[in-house]
Amino acid sequence: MTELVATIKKFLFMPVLASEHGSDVDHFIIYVHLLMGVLFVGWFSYFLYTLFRFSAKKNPKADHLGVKSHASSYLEVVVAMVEIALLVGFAIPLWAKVVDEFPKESESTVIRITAQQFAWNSRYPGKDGVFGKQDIKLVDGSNPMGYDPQDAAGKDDIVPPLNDINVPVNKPVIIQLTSLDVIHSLSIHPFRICQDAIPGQKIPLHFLPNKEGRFMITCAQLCGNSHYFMRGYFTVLSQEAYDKWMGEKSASAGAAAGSFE
Amino acid sequence: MGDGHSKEDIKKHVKLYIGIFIALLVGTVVTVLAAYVDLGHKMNIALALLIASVKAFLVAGFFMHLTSEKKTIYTILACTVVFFIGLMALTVIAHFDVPTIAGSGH
Amino acid sequence: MQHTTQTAPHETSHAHEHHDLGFWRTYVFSTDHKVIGIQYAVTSLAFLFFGFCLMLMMRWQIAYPGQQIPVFGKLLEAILGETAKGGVMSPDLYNVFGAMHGTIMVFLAVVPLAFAGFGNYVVPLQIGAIDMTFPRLNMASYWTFFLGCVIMFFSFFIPGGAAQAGWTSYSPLATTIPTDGQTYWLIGMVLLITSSLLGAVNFIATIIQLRAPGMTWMRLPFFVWAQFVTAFLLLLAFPPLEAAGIMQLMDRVFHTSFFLPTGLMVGGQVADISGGGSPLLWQHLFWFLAHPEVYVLILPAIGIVSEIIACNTRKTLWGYRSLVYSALAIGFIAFIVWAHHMYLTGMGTKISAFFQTTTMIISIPSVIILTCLFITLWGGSIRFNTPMLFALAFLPMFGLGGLTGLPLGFSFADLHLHDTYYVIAHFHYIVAPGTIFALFAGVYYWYPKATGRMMNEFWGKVHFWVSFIAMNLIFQPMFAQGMAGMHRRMYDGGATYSGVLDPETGDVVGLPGFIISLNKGITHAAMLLALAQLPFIINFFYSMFKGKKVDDNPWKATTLEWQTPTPPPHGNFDKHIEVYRGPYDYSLPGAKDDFTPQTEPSHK
Amino acid sequence: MEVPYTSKPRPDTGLYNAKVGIWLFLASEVMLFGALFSSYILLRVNALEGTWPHGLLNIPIGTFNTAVLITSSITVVMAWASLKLGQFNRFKIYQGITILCALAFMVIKSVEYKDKFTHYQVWLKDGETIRGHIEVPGIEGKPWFMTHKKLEAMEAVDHITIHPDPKPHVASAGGEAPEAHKSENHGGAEEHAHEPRRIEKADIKRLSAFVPAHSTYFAIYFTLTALHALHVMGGALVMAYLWGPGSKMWKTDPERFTNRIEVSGLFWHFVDLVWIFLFPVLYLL
Ligand code: HEA
Ligand code: HEA
Ligand code: CUA
Ligand SMILES: [Cu+2]
Repeated sequence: MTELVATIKKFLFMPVLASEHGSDVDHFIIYVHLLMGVLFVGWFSYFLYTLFRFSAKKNPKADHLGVKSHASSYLEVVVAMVEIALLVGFAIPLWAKVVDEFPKESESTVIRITAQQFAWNSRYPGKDGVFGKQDIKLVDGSNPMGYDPQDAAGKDDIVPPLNDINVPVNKPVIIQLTSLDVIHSLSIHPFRICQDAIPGQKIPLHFLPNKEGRFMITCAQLCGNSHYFMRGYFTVLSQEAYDKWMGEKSASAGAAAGSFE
Repeated sequence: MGDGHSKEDIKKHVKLYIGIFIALLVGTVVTVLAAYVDLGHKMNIALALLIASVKAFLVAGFFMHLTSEKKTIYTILACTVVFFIGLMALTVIAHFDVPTIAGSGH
Repeated sequence: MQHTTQTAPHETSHAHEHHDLGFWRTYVFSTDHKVIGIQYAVTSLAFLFFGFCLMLMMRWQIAYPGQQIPVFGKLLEAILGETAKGGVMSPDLYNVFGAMHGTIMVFLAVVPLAFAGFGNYVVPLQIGAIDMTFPRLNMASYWTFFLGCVIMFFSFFIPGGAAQAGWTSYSPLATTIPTDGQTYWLIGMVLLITSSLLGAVNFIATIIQLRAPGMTWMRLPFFVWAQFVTAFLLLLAFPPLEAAGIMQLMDRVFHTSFFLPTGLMVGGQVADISGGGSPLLWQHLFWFLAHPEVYVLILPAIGIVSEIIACNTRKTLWGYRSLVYSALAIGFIAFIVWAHHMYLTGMGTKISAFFQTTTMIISIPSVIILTCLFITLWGGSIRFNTPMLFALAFLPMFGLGGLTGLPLGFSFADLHLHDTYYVIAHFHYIVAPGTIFALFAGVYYWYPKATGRMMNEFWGKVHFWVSFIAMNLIFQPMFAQGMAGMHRRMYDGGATYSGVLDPETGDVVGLPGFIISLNKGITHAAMLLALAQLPFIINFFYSMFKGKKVDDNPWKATTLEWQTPTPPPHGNFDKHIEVYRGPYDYSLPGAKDDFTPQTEPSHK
Repeated sequence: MEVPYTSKPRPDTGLYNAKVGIWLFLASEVMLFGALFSSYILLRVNALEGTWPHGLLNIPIGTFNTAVLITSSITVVMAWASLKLGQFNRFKIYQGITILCALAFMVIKSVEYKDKFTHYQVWLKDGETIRGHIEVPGIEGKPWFMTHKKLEAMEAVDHITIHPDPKPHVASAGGEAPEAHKSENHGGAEEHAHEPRRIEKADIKRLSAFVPAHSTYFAIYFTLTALHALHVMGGALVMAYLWGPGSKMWKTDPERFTNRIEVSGLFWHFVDLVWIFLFPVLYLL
């Protein structure tokens, strides 16, 4: 089965896979497509056959009622059953896992990602593992996210350059996602994640990256005239490489955290 | 079935209409008074909406003759009410049912 | 017909009346449902064509980013100036065209054609009524629609151009764009919605009140049922969007914050607003309309296809009752699935489980409908004329579009597919080779009723085959693009997100080049599709004057619209109409012809 | 050719056309106002603490206006009943009163609107907010539609004077007291609430009249009441037509005329019904 799935994925041009739940997504998509394929091929062959068999040339006199049995009802019931099975057996529990079962924050890489026209800001809590305090009252043009410059917890927060986000491999990632201006959407296909970034709301999402590499962030929601250009990079590093990167960034932390480009 | 619109019926109805008119005025005064009494925020809201619903029932039921309308009209309005409740309820529920990180209080 | 009471004197009297009205009242400010139907149809066909032209220019930009649009580029620059400098589309203009393609296709082309156009012309005829219940309201509905169209069209030429936040007009983007296009869009929408509401009231009242004697509910042609359900969808789903439109208009004009949250930044500055609004509120209200709206796009099409299939297989529709109940079920459930467009806005388990479930439930009646239509073919004597070819093609095309709705309906699969070209392919399979084909079928089918002449069969078949091939060449590759992760609404067709070399490892990051190169093929197929429309357009006008003349019932059909003179006069019927049987009595055993009109008494 | 069932009901449905039409139209109106009510609820539960104002509307006026509408509602059925009884002159009187009530409602509503447009809230940079009437140097009387932006643009002005409001009395407001009275750092403010206060322009963070842009509360208040007022005006126009030139039909087709009065009455009752909910929801809660 797995082999079949792999072949189908190639055939469907699905992008590389770099997260744990991603393989569930792929399997699920492929099972649904198998169902669709069976239905389509079945009905389509029937369809072509009737066109051929019952053309006016071949069958000059129509039968008023046509099919008398109600066998098709069974087919409809079967379709419904398969849909219910997919729904109850897979779709709902898998979704629950994605939105409910968050890993412990202490064992994860926690990042705040804030979208803006047309770039991705990120912020790491630094050594203390705590983000600086935010207050809506402090929001202004020079401090768009309203971080409190006085707060001690915020002093060691790390703010890497725009559009460049790094995480270590095989460690859960928790992202707290929001936006400054309009709705954007954080879509990273190799991880099979996609989440709208909505101003005024902070939405958490999590996944486990299990493959090193450099992946692209796509903005999946129309956000203005440069929407098509809002790309970013999400890099999964080995733990060592990540620690090294983190070290470099921490050195310059205090300066960066308070101010925003 | 007579649809209750003969002259005799109408004369009877007129009395009913006047009764309802008075009930509506009383209802208005009661809502206003109730708003000045502190029953707790939630209770105040519930009471005000309850009175409004009673008034609405009186207007719709009698002034608009909905207590004795035809099936077609009932069907149309029943669908409307269902969809209206669906719109309101689902929107509000969706607002509260959002992913949260368990325990960390976000 | 032996049974009918003759009312010939009456005939002449209203023919007389007809003359008294003069040109303006007869053809322009007419209250006759047939004239209004044709007005709707012609206006919306023009917009269908216009919407397609916008898309052709966009497709050029997607396939050849930054290159001058051939032929039309200079023209575009001459008309629009800066945004089309050098005949190249700017990102702003791309967004304008995208938003307006969606808006025009949905609200100015397909709905007015399928619902108002065909509905107005055919429904009163099929139920044996002399007109709509409220003829003057009907006229008001058309002219409100027309005004809405004018405003939408005009908005292209104001500074900054038309709306550019997608047909979905999500706030805050739609609210904070500084140009006025969105304001025009909102005013236009309010007018279009008002027009639809008037139309919907009229349709429902007509079907409830004006059915001819003997025309019971279960004797209604399925097309009438489809229109009936559609009218309810419009009646009850549109008002929330009207409310939302008014609120967004308030946000734009009076600087309120219905859809704008506290602390919003606009252009790098904190917005000078009170805040406290909710961007998701707009989405709820928008999709509360827009999901039922998609069934508004498909139900009339299914109705048209059913009529044509019954007539051209020369047999009754299989499972008429299931069809009716399925249409009603779709109409009902359509109101509670809307948030499947919002799975990724941050949705918890319970509410997403609810919407996934209703989404799956609503696919069942669609399966039933398609199954019934497929089974109808069995045992038929199929005539492959042009309307039938389009109607037959509708079935697998709708099937393909519908089936690809299933993975989207699961939030978990939507994680990968949301807002990719997979979605674009999903719904275009339903609305383009689906609905548009059904509409073509309807045009070819009822054209002889409206004009007394046939459209040319040969050119009709050319139109069909080339369109059929081109449509599939356009939309099939989009599934692959979507699966590969290519997103919609990309000015450069996704080039920014493709084939970038990682500076360190040299690996390619992003979409494979092959996926991007498909864009070119799609664009060429779209041009082929455009070419394929030429025979249709010429055929349409040429046949009006030179087409083969036909009698009142050229297809030998059973429903009432074929029991009138051709074209039907003001007042529709020249005889008393009484209905004795169901709508599809074709090939009745023992009958003298292979069709038995609804007006034929049942006792032999 | 006449469309059938314009005056006599169709036997199987028991309804005449216009009645089906009006109920369908009202069904869509339910969804229109329903969507706005849903928005109201969502905006309210969404509001950050202390940002949903209470008790800013004039309750006595609102109550009176409610009574006016209720009165018009009874006269409108009485007008219909009079026609049913064949008393055309009584119909004229009742219908006349209804139209007058509609006018009265509109006049009162305009006065209320005008009040709001000249009533202000000022948010200061230190977090305090004050509500009341303002004076701006160089402007005669109460300024209309003043905004922070306009004030900034007036270079000659360096301060404004505000006459703060007394505290509102509605109980339901108790849950979230208006911020002006909450802020502790101005301890003395309560006792001196009525005394005019000078406010430096530089201290102002935001300033808005009670206009839609003031807050989501006023936004929805104005949207709902203005939409409702449009309905009142539309209804009044139709009823005035039926009272005046349209009433000629009584002579030619009394049954159809009575139907028209019933239908316009149904619309009018719906307008009343909407107000029955608007009043507590906007004024009292
Ligand atoms: C007429 C239009 C129409 C119709 C009928 C449908 C029908 C369906 N749609 Fe679609 N949809 C759209 C128009 C339509 N949609 C549009 C316009 C969008 C995008 C909007 C935007 O974002 O801009 C969209 C987007 C959309 C999404 C959101 C995707 C996203 O943004 O991520 C979803 C998710 O659930 C969805 C699901 C469905 C489902 C489950 C159906 C079901 O009702 C389908 C049921 C049908 C079947 C199941 C077919 C059964 C057929 C057979 C069994 C026979 C097969 C035989 C042969 C093939 C020969 N649609
Ligand atoms: C009913 C709806 C409808 C219809 C019919 C179509 C039809 C088509 N659409 Fe459209 N499309 C949308 C609704 C529709 N679309 C929507 C809602 C969007 C999303 C917008 C957004 O992102 O906000 C979209 C987006 C969209 C995109 C994605 C753009 C992007 O994301 O950047 C693309 C890309 O190729 C596309 C292509 C096409 C094509 C090639 C057709 C073709 O099938 C067109 C075929 C048209 C014809 C064949 C015209 C025939 C008419 C005549 C011949 C007239 C004759 C006249 C007389 C006789 C008088 N569409
Ligand atoms: Cu950000 Cu699109
Ligand atoms: Cu949908």
